[in-house]
Amino acid sequence: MKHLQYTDLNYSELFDEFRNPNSGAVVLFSGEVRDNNKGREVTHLEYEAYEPMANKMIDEILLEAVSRFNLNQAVCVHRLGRVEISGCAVVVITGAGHRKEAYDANQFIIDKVKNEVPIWKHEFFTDGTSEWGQNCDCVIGTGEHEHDHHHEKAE
Amino acid sequence: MKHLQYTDLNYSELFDEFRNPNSGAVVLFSGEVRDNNKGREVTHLEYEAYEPMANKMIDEILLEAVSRFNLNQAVCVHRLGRVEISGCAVVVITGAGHRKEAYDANQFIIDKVKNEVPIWKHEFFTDGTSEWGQNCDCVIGTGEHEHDHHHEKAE
Amino acid sequence: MDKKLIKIVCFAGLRKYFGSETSVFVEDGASYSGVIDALKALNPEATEVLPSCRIAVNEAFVALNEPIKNENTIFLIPPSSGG
Amino acid sequence: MDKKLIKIVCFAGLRKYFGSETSVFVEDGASYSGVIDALKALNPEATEVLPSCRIAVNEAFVALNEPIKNENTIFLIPPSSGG
Repeated sequence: MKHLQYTDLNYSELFDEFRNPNSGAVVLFSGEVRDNNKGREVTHLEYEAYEPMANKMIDEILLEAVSRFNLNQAVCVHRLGRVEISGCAVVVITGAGHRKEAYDANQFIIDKVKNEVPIWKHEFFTDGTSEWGQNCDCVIGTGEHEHDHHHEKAE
Repeated sequence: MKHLQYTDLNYSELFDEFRNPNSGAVVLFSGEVRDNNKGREVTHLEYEAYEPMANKMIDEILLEAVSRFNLNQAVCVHRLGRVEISGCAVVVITGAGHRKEAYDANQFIIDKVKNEVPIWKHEFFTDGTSEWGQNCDCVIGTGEHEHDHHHEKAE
Repeated sequence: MDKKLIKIVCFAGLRKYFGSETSVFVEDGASYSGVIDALKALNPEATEVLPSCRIAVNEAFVALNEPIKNENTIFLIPPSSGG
Repeated sequence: MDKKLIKIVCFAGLRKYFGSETSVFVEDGASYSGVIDALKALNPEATEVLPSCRIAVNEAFVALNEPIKNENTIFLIPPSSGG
């Protein structure tokens, strides 16, 4: 699928496709796997998605960003499967006439992708345990929190 | 010089040097040459710098950004000499544990480099004329303007 | 009242409670939150995590107070943790 | 009063007024803004652009009201337009 892939992300290829004589500013974000999370040593991650829906949602987020920030181009690709330490989990590239739009749109896209799109991170630790990740520490329990995104509650 | 080069910028090399297992977020900004500026068609640009001073100032800006935004790494390379349409004029890469710092630091660096560092853009137009660029439309004349940066005035 | 069988596809951390998919009976005319209630009854250990889950049907989220339409399969979506 | 000769290195758009470098005499004890005044006298067409220029000495900007120290060469820095 266009926005999801099981193989390594290749920055320079993505960047080269991106050339556009109207874009004065191109911003690339790469979310990479850290060797630790909340004090625990991480060996690697595995990503899972509800693939057709995730792909469709990323498509819609990109379209929204293009029109809202007047972008020339927007790309987002998320890794699935196993990703090693320092490996790239997600790439967002935005191109606009001026840099403010390119930065703002880039952040808008990654925030939405992380908060809304059905993709899940499985973290594996050096002690042999593993855990399904949460981007938002507050979602377990009442569901009340300070973020500007919204989780629909089941009750 | 470390932060100035007369040859094409190679993103993937810069990115590869950048791998750091503590960086969860890497942001790359690329300032690219547009084929038009204020309604005039541009054929190419040429950049000139007061090289030793520009190199030293970029070094200082990067150090300031690293400490202010708690970065793991920061890189900035500016092209000198002739740059074609869609060519890359400047690259800034920032790596941090979390994405907000990486984005904020990246914008901090490019804003300072554009506003403060002695580098000048010579724009060449399709009608055969050329012009020395200004990032700030307001500096000619009274020097009074709305920006948060400051040009010391000569009188 | 008549009941119907709904298949629920589960992802990520939810599989530890329900496997990759499970089925529950809900009453005709029930809303999607009826599915959540049935899942809590099926495995009370999931009571803590279910409130943070969303339900998707035909690759789109649905409001939990909406009545279930004629679909037989729904997707239970735990909080996103991509990126 | 004694005068001294100061060499000024010019960049970018300033070269059209002064070439790559020029020299002016300033009075002993003059501040850097004395150099700017001498340059205006040298080429009045530059009067518009000089107020937006800064002066650098030893690769650092100096305040224009500071007295010129013992340097013989200063760098006249037009507004940045990199990026």
